[in-house]
Amino acid sequence: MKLPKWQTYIPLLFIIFMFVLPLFMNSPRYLNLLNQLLLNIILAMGVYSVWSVGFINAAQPIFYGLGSYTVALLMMRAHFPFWLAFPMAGVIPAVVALLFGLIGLKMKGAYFLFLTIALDGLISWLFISWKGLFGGQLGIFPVPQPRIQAFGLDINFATSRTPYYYLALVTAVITCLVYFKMFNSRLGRVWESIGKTEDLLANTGISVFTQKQIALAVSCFFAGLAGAIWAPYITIITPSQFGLWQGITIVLGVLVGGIYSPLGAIIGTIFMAALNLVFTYLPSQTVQYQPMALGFILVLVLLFMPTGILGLSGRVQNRIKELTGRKTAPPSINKDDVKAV
Amino acid sequence: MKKGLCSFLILLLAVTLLAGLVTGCSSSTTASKEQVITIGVDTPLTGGAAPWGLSEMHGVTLAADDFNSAGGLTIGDTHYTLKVEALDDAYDTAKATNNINQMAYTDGVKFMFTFQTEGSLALAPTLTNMKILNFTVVNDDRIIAQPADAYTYRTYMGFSVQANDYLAWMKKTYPNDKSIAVLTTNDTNGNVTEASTKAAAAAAGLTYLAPVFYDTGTADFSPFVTKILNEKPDIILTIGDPTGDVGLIAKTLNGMGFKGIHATGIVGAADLLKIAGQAPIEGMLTLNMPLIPGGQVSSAVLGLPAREVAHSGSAWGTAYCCTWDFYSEAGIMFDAMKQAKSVDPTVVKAKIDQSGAKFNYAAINNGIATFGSPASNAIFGANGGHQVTNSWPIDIIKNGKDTIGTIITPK
Amino acid sequence: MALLETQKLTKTFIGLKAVTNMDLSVNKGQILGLIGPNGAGKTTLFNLISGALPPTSGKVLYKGRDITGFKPHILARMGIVRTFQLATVFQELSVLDNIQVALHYKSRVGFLQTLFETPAMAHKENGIVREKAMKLLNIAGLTNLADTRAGNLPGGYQKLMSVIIALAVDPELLLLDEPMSGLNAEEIQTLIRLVKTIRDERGTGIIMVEHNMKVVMDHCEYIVVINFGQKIAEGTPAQIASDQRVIEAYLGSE
Amino acid sequence: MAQIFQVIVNALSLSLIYILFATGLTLIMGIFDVCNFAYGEFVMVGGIATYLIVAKSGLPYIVAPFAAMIIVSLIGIIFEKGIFYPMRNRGGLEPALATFGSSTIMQTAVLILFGGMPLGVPSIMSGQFKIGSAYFPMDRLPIIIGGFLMITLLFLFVQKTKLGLAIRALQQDQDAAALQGMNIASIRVVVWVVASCLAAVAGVLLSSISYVSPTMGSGYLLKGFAVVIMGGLGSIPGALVGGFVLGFVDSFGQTYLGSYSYMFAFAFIMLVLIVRPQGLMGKR
Repeated sequence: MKLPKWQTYIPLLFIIFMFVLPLFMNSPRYLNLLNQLLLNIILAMGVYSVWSVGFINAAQPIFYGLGSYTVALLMMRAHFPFWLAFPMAGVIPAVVALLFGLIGLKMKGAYFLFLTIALDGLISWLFISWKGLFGGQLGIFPVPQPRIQAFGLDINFATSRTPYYYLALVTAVITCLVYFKMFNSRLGRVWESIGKTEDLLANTGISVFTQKQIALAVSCFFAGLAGAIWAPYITIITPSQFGLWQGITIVLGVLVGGIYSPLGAIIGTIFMAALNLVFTYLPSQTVQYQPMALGFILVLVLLFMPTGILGLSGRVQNRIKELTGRKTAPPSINKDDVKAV
Repeated sequence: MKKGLCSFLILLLAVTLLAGLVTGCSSSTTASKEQVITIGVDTPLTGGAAPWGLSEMHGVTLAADDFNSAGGLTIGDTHYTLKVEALDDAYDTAKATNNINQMAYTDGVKFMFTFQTEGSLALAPTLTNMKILNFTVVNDDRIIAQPADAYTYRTYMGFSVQANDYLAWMKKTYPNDKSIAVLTTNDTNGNVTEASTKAAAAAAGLTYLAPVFYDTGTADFSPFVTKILNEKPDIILTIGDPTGDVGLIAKTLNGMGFKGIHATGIVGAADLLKIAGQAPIEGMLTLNMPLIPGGQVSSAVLGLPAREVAHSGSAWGTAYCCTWDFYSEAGIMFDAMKQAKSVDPTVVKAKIDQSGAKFNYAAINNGIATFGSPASNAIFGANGGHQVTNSWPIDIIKNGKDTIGTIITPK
Repeated sequence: MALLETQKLTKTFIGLKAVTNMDLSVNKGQILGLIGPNGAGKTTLFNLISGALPPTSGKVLYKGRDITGFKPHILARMGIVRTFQLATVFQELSVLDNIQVALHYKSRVGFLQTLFETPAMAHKENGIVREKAMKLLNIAGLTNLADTRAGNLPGGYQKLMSVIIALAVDPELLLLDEPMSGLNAEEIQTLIRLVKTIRDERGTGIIMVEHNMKVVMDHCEYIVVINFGQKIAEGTPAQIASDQRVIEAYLGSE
Repeated sequence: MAQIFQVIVNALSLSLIYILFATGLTLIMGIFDVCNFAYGEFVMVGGIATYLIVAKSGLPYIVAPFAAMIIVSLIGIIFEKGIFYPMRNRGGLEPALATFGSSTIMQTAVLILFGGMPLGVPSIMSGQFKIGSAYFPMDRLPIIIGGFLMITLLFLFVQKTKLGLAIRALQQDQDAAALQGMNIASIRVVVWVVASCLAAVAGVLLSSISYVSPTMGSGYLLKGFAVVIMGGLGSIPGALVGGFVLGFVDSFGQTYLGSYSYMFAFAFIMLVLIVRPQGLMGKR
């Protein structure tokens, strides 16, 4: 599909838009919402990439938590500067993911899902029981906040939410660049084929297992980085923040956006954040019905909009074209081509 | 695919602008003779902790209604009334921080009630900076260990404050029972309870046996009860456990032949009766306020269940466990406003911090609440002023009904 | 030396012997036909050779090297490639992308390279791969359909593509699992031409499981007949055609 | 020594609870290859029915299972016709997520209608008897009898009836079954009704020893999955064996290792899966 040239600049414009956003939406409340949105986008991209190789990782929040604990402990116990602890917070979840993958990725989808649930329990149990290191149920408080003093700059993360926003934005942009580059490459084609035609893929010399390992490890690496931003941001981390169902809302976002493209993951996550924002403006009497509304959205999207918002917008465009007489034909074989063989 | 993105971005921009518009409108209030003060409540209205959150929302709302119908507050020629705005956090850290931020920054709330542990802890410094008075019910004692000028107060007597009196009373009332063991959830709540009981047992001269923790969501308590009975305790404490768990524990203890004392927290005998039946709960100790006429229960809380149903409409038509408790706690804040004759959080805070100040604790006739009592100072030292101590009952269940054993009033 | 040799290859599923003491050998440039009634163990044998199943006992030798129990992707890298009865192509991808995915291993682009290659490098590399893929499509005469979604192609074309996909891996030994099933006469001719071209140009050894007796008799140089997991006959098409045991196995002994 | 005896008695009744929960789950997971995250809510609806009939209306206990079976079966049929059948060609993950959404809807609906406080249901039997130094609570007796009865009935149904044969054929291969001229759509409904009845009875029995609340089923769901996966997807003997293994591991773990000992159980299941990826009684 050829696009007009100006449309290829939309992502760039969007990134610039996000960079200047704090200039006119600088209330801590909105920065807080945007920050959480960016962290969720990082997690959603990970969920999408693991999904693309055929699995649901229900333990995504626990890898996020692992990143949080890593950064907090490295800063508080080993006195690492934040900027050294930050990448480590990605590496450790990735290593745990690789070890877990040795068992889990050899299983079928449902078993993998179950094993990630078990892994989630296992690591939370570690957080809760190893009180000396992880602080048990009370967690770690207060997590020190980073401060940059260089080149005449003094950026104190403790006094403003804006530096966190930019840190999260840069991390999210890097994450998205990595994934978009990945999924637009030939390797991306390979990933999309995993889970559907695995035997055939193996038969062309590709180690499907290695590719799955990479997908899982990379998603957990970025989840860890997101966690590393969350820990000093919220200043208190406890095991209960990284429960199973936090992951479900991420999966829900990916689904609503459209599970057949990484862009859908981003759009769905933004949609969910917008929905939550709308919910806060509704009267408190409706609050009980909100989980129900989410449940209905989930079921209806799965039943009637399997391609999510992204697919819907395509369908709407097709419909408009039909109405205006410019019909777009579904992809089909050209009879003449077939005869020519 | 990219076209989808394009139209989506336009939509997003529209939503952003709309959100800005809405907030812009809501912040424009004009000074007049009639002023409405917004009381913000961040609490779990959905999910597993919803029974408590709904109780809190109803309790605070009904207390505000009573404040208004009692004439509100008139300062100079301005008449102030209260309005409650409740937000749901589903007991999730991210949602709680969002809600508290929204109330503080966008809605300009100056008086707040918070529930969620991590959110309350993380935002306590912000609330102090913004001079927003916050009453919280977080069970985690680190909420008290804030700087002395912190604007966050705990209006819930964590078991840390009650334990000494509770255990001392048991020791006095049941002199033959000498050992105590805790059976509680393995979460923040349970761990805090366990630590408090251990200290109080030493003070009361009871033998403290190894505690048993269970996972939240347990439905078969036999293994845990087997474990705790193996230590042969005279008293088993299940304080802080959810109502359903206490009922099942009572049933299981009875089934395994436990003859000692089963003491628990704010749990109604009526609820226990439905779950466990009469025999297992006979003689249990609770900290509940029996909502039956007579005794020392104030008439203010007796009518709460009916009012709650009327207030919430049919969809909410259930009286939850501890509305009376939240009602009384909210009453402390509103009484402080009345006593300070001000709706300025700094002035109200000064009143609360004033040594020897006593506030009305609505649930009990002539009940009082105070901050920085000798009891809370003994536990929290210099920060004791951020912990409330109020009148509270110890009940004994007789014939399936709560009967007040004693009322403990802070000194 | 034989290209591939199996020695006393045996596979037992809980109590059931699927393949018993199978000795088989195929040479470079030879087309070996593998025939037998349904459930005779042909596909199991294929799975054993291509690494999809580990054998219970016995050995597989490839160019004299013991490759028993190797994983399919390792075998594919060594030059042993198979096609499948079902799920023959990447349904969701275009015809061209199908071949490009198949060329992926040969082009050796890993995750980190994908991340760090510049757009220019990617463009150049993509160009090379694309060219290779088009060349392969040309062999099968599928160039016109390069941009069609593979799942939309008729069955015959998908079968053709699956052979091309296998070809993209540069096989020295090609295992074809019922390649002719579901094809019409014309398509069969095309596919046979393709297979013979591969054999003649590259000297690839080919093992073909096939039910179409005419194809097997006309085009295979050597035929092995199995039944109940055991080899019951082997030889040239002429020898097999007159073998009493084969006729019994197919028609049943009365 | 006395304690070990008590632990074994505890383990027996715990195992039966797990087994009751897992049999219906394994039936659905084995045939449709889909995790039904709303199964816990099926059980919960069974509990709600018991509450309404026994605690609210004061009708005899025997009415409860039958009413519960009818109500839960209706819900099961709605699930089949509304979610699983339309999504039958969409892999396992998407229907699983749809059941997750439905579970949220059902939980919220019950929370709104009945509130979040535990709803008490009287026990079918009460009291206890002493075996040596161990106590056996009588309220567990119906669980054990009911559990064994349900499993026997299910086993007979699947093994001895024509419909059971059809279900087994469906479990082996849906396409082949369709080729044999079976009416797949109606057999699928039968499977749902059977699984729903199992859930309903589990709900009745569970609520009699515990209490009814919106989340009463979801607490057991993970354990149910654990039993199903350990036993082997779709295997009824597997659910039996898996339930006993998990019940004993849990009971001993909780008594001797304390809370979160279910992690010990999970580690055990991981080991089982490494050795036998198809589960204890599953077929490859």
